[in-house]
Amino acid sequence: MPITILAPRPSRPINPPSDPRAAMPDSDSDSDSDSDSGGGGGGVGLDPTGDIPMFAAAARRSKHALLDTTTASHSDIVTPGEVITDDPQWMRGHGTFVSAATAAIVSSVAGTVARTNKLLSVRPLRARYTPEVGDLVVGRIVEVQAKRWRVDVGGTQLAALPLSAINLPGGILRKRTETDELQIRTFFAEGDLLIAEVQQLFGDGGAVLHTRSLKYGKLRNGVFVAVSGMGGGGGVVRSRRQVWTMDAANGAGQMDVVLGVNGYVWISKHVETPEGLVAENKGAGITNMEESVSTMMYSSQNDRIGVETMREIARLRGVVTALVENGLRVDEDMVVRGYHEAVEMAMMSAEGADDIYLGGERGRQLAAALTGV
Amino acid sequence: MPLDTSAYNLALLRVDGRRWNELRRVHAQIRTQAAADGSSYLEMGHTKVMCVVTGPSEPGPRRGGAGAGGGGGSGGKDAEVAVSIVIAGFSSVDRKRHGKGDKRTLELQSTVSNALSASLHTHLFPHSQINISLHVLSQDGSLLAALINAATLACVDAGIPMTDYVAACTAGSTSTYAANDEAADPLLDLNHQEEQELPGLTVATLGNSDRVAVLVCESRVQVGRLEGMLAVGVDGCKQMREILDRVVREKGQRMIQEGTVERGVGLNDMDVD
Amino acid sequence: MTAATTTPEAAVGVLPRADGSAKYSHAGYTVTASVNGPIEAQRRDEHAYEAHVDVTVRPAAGVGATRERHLESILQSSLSQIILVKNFPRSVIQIVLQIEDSPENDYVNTKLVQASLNFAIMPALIQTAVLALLSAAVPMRATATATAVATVRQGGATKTIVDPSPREVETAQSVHVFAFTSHDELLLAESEGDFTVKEWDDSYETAKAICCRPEPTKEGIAMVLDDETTAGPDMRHFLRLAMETKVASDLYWK
Amino acid sequence: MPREAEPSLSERQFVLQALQENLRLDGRELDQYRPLELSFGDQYGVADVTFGRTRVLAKASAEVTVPYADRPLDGIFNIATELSPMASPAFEVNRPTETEILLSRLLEKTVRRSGALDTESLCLVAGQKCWSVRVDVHVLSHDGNLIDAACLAVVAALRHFRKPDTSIEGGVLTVYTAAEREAVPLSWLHSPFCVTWSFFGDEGETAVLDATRLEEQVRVASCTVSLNKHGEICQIAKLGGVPVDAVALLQCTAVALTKVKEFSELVDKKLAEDVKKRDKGGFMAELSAENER
Amino acid sequence: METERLIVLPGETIDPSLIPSHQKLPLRLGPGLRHIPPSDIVPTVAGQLITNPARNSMWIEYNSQRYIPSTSDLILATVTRATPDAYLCTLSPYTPPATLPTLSFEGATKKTRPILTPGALVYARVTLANRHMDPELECVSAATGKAEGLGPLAGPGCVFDVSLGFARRLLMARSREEGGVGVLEMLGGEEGAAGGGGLAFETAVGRNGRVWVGSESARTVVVVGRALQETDRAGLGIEGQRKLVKRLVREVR
Repeated sequence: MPITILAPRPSRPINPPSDPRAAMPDSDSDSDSDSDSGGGGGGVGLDPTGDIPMFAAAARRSKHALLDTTTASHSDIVTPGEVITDDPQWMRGHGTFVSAATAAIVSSVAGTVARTNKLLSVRPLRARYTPEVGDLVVGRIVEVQAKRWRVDVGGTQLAALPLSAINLPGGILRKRTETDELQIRTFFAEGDLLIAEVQQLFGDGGAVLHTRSLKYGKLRNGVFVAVSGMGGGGGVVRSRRQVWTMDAANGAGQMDVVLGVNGYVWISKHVETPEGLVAENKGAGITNMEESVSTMMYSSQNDRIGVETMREIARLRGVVTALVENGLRVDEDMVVRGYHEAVEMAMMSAEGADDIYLGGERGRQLAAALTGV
Repeated sequence: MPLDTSAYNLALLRVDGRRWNELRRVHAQIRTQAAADGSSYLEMGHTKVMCVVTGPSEPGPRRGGAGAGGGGGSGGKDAEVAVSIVIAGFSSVDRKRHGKGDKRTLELQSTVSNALSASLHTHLFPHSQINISLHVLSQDGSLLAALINAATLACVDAGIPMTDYVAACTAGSTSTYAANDEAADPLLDLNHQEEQELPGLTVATLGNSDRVAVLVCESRVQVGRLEGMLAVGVDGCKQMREILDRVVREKGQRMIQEGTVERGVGLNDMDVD
Repeated sequence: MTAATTTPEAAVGVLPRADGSAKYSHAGYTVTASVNGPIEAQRRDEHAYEAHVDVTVRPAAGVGATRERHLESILQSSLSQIILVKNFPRSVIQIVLQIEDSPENDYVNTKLVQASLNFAIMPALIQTAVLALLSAAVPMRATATATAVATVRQGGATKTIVDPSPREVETAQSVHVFAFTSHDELLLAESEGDFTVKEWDDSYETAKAICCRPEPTKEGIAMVLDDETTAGPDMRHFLRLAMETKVASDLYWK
Repeated sequence: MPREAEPSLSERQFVLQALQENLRLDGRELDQYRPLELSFGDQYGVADVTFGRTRVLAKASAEVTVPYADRPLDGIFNIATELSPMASPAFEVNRPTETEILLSRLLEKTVRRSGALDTESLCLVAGQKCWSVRVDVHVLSHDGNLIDAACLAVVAALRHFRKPDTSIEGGVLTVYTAAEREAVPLSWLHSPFCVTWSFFGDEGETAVLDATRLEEQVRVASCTVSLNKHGEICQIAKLGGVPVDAVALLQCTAVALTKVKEFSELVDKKLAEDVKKRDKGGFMAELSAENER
Repeated sequence: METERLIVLPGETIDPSLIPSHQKLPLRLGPGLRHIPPSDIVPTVAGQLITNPARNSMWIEYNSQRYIPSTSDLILATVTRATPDAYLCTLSPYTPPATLPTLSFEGATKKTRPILTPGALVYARVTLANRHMDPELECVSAATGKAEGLGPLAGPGCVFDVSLGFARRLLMARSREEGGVGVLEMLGGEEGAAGGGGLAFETAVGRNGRVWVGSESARTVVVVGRALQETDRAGLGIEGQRKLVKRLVREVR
């Protein structure tokens, strides 16, 4: 079957438009965002003499693109390969590298520029979690080794939790014994969830965790949600408080919320913590607390959870996912407000309090209600 | 079904009405899969490719190097770039089934993996793996180029640091090798018909430079015509880089407007001492 | 076929990157072998007390199939007997036998693509493997020599043919492959076809005469035997000669 | 599978440092091949190629089979490349490595898809009988640059190969043995050869030919160009790796063409020598004269 | 030397008259021989039988490629991995790793110990070689606590693979007289005097068939390495080596 050649049409480059600036969403910036369009001309030995506008030659990269332009444009996105500056006074931080040829600082990710004194870094629009010392994280045990656990915290490497970095049953100050090593699985086994703090970092970026505080340890009585973490772009952000207890609506008691900096979220029924117990019966002394630690700490058994509590936990979970789906921050303020909003939305719906669905359109409604305020 | 190339000389238009140096319509999106670390969807004409990136992350307890086409893999010092390509049976007219062990697919995997590992900063992620899954939904020429472009976009979306975009496209020449036609014009971005009938090559360059990461020619062609084809191809890659870059920027701007991402700072926003 | 009576030829250490290698040609067969080891065994081949002997037989054309796997398993168990496997627990000694040439049947066009190895190639495989093992200096209990014998019934009489050609193998009633260690122990006896115990005994004696000819120093005995069975080469002498050349060139500096 | 041994840091650094001074460990020039040997076996269609310590054996064979249903007028032509542990203990039987797949694809594109062998000439009875020609590539020793060596071996083996003569009378196909009629060479259209460049340095600025295994382990990119002596490119493969300047790649192609012409001459010369060797006593001349009659 | 070499193959019987029978010293068996109780001594490899009646020892002289660790051998190892208390090293390709404790270096304590990255080269001594266990190494003499030339090999240089027999000859105290290798001497020798190359370099020879050649000049390293490998592969005698050195040295200039 012969192919018919279509009748010639007026020549119009279909894509890209001849002037890339026109296509930019904010054309108020004069040169930075399209500063690297085109570039090196027509390649090797080719002389583009056609009648087609060669947009490649339209713009030449300005070496001082960012520095020369107005400040407004700097809040824009930089993308991989884009020169941020070739001024030697700056130091390169995360998300950048120094070009070998020109010694300029070049972005290696797509994101926004951040600076701390003379350090320039690029916050990626999105990336995996990069641990920092002191971060509160929620993790899942992936592997049990002789003297440590390997924990998935959503980073680029598994984090390590040494046996020596957990509270052992029978008292905080107890020394680790060989029996503990043999019984390592009785503390945490594969699949267990835990809340921990990043204690130190290895040179290659690997993290070491610890749970040596009564605030930390195994998680139970709740539900796990993974959203994107501190790597960038939405999700959980570092804030003043990552863990709080809040009242659930509809008489469901209280709920604990843990927003791991790594983007792993834990929502559970509130249980009196050992600290609380201690506070209540101060007189009973340390022995009592030790006992409670031993019995509670590494149990994998859920307590009885009422249906209404379960429903409210599920609602809160829906709020978190709706926030993420609509590109909103996940922090205490947003979650609490979102939860109240969701409760009200449920009240107005036909099914009343039982309506916990927050996906799709309802999620968008919720997001609109939150951002509208 | 021979392609009637004689008509080209009359109207200087190709079968689909393009000029010699025009790309087909390119449509691309990033962040198409919420659950993935990075994802993209890319159309180059009727070639449609979907990509999902997972990682960099540490492969679970000792499963060994399951990834095909290991890129860096020097004992875990650098992240390994593992690429898997699934070519859907319905993606082309002949409905050929491509098994797992198909050598052409394995070669494509290894090419995409090696092309990206040269730009990705794998040294930042020891002991980890970057998994790139590519799904070919529809084929109409320039498949390798589409795969590379989609993988680049998904890696940008995943926030994996890289030296620059790896952008790819194809270039060809207007007459077959047998016709020793000195006046043969180079062509940019071949569709399936052109790819079948005319000599062509796939080029991928690093960013805006003239540095070629991938150069694949699978047809017989006079050596003299290589230069012209390569020049057009390299130029096409630069256009392609702009298109990819625009996709990323648009997405980023939207995220800033929505408040998901903090705005960046300018270097002279604050006085530097 | 005149090829059957040619003297065997061997070159040792032909592959520069292998631990040991040998190229051997005899009776129209040419085989190259490489030996690597002892090296680390994979989990599935690992044996706690001895080395695993891994044999791969690769036909000149086409891919190996069940026949090759069968030959491999015979070779593996035979060679494990003469290699001091207990010296290298948890390791593997890897032997690859690449067939380069096998005698063509001049009268019938053979189907070449499916390799379907000839049974008569066994002696060449064993001999090459032993030479390659010696060249790799893998510690061994003894060396081994091998030969193939075919019995042909013509009229009433039975004839034994040493190193039969493919044509002879086709027409023979039975084909036997024997391998002996340098201590005159029977290492391997494989037979195909139908044969009587007497025929087997005859073949055995013929093969033994070829493989286990005593040292020429003890002339008296050798002469007596020579009268009867002059057919076939003196395999043991040949093996020694090949290795003497190798050792001499290795130790040229001594 | 035992892992391939990695070169030590000191070797790595030294190879790179020496290359910056245009020095190679074996004293060669950057664009110089190792001593190259090509020999043919006693049988037709066996070629043995050595590049220094790399050695590849290719064996061509043919049989009569049924053509593929979708190509009734074409014969069948296959190149089999299976790397055995003989080449390196890191290769395992039945588990193809990346090296093996890329080698196989390159030979396929260079020799088969470039139409070096006229597959139509292999057809005997359309849709019913055809020759199936097969080349088995055996890597006996692997010290780098398998691709160029294997390609040379395959082309040499196929050009040396003779398939049995046939005749068709009244729809009956007769295949003659060598004793009856002299075997005939394949219908060969052009001889493509691979030339592989290895690149070193941060920007791949140093280009080297015929890399040894150590050099291959250290290189940052490679590019295989397949050409024939008429200056036709059959295939180019730079499958990723560090980006290399486009102009440098063009230069590489130009140099490759001169190497390909050398290969071409070498094969022609060796084939001529082989014919002479076989033609002792004029026996062949006699036979061929008979055939012509 | 001997008029005729006595070449043995595995499993052959050794003429009892050849076995040295010293009155006091116990009989010492070297490589390539095994003792089958009560009194048989049998070769296990093909090679030349050497006896030394003065020391009451005998062994088989042979050449091979695959290194099998043996206690107190000096070897050149590549670090592949670091564990908290040891480095894992390879002695030859595809073999199980040897362990080099991090404290087995001169002056190493828990606080101060050399940091070796994967790929680093060390010159070490085998302290444990046992068929059932992975070999162990040290870079310090247990007796003196000194490195005695062992330790990480830093500085510009390269490793060259040679056959095990050649490495052994290089390590002989009088390698030129006993082992028949004079290339290193010739290359390093005074220029002009008897074909000396006048090159400045250092070497570390490992029994595992690896020789490290270090020099500030890459050219020198290449020449020395090529001289070693060509001598080994072509089996050159002293005269051949002299010619080779002359040729290589001329190429350098």
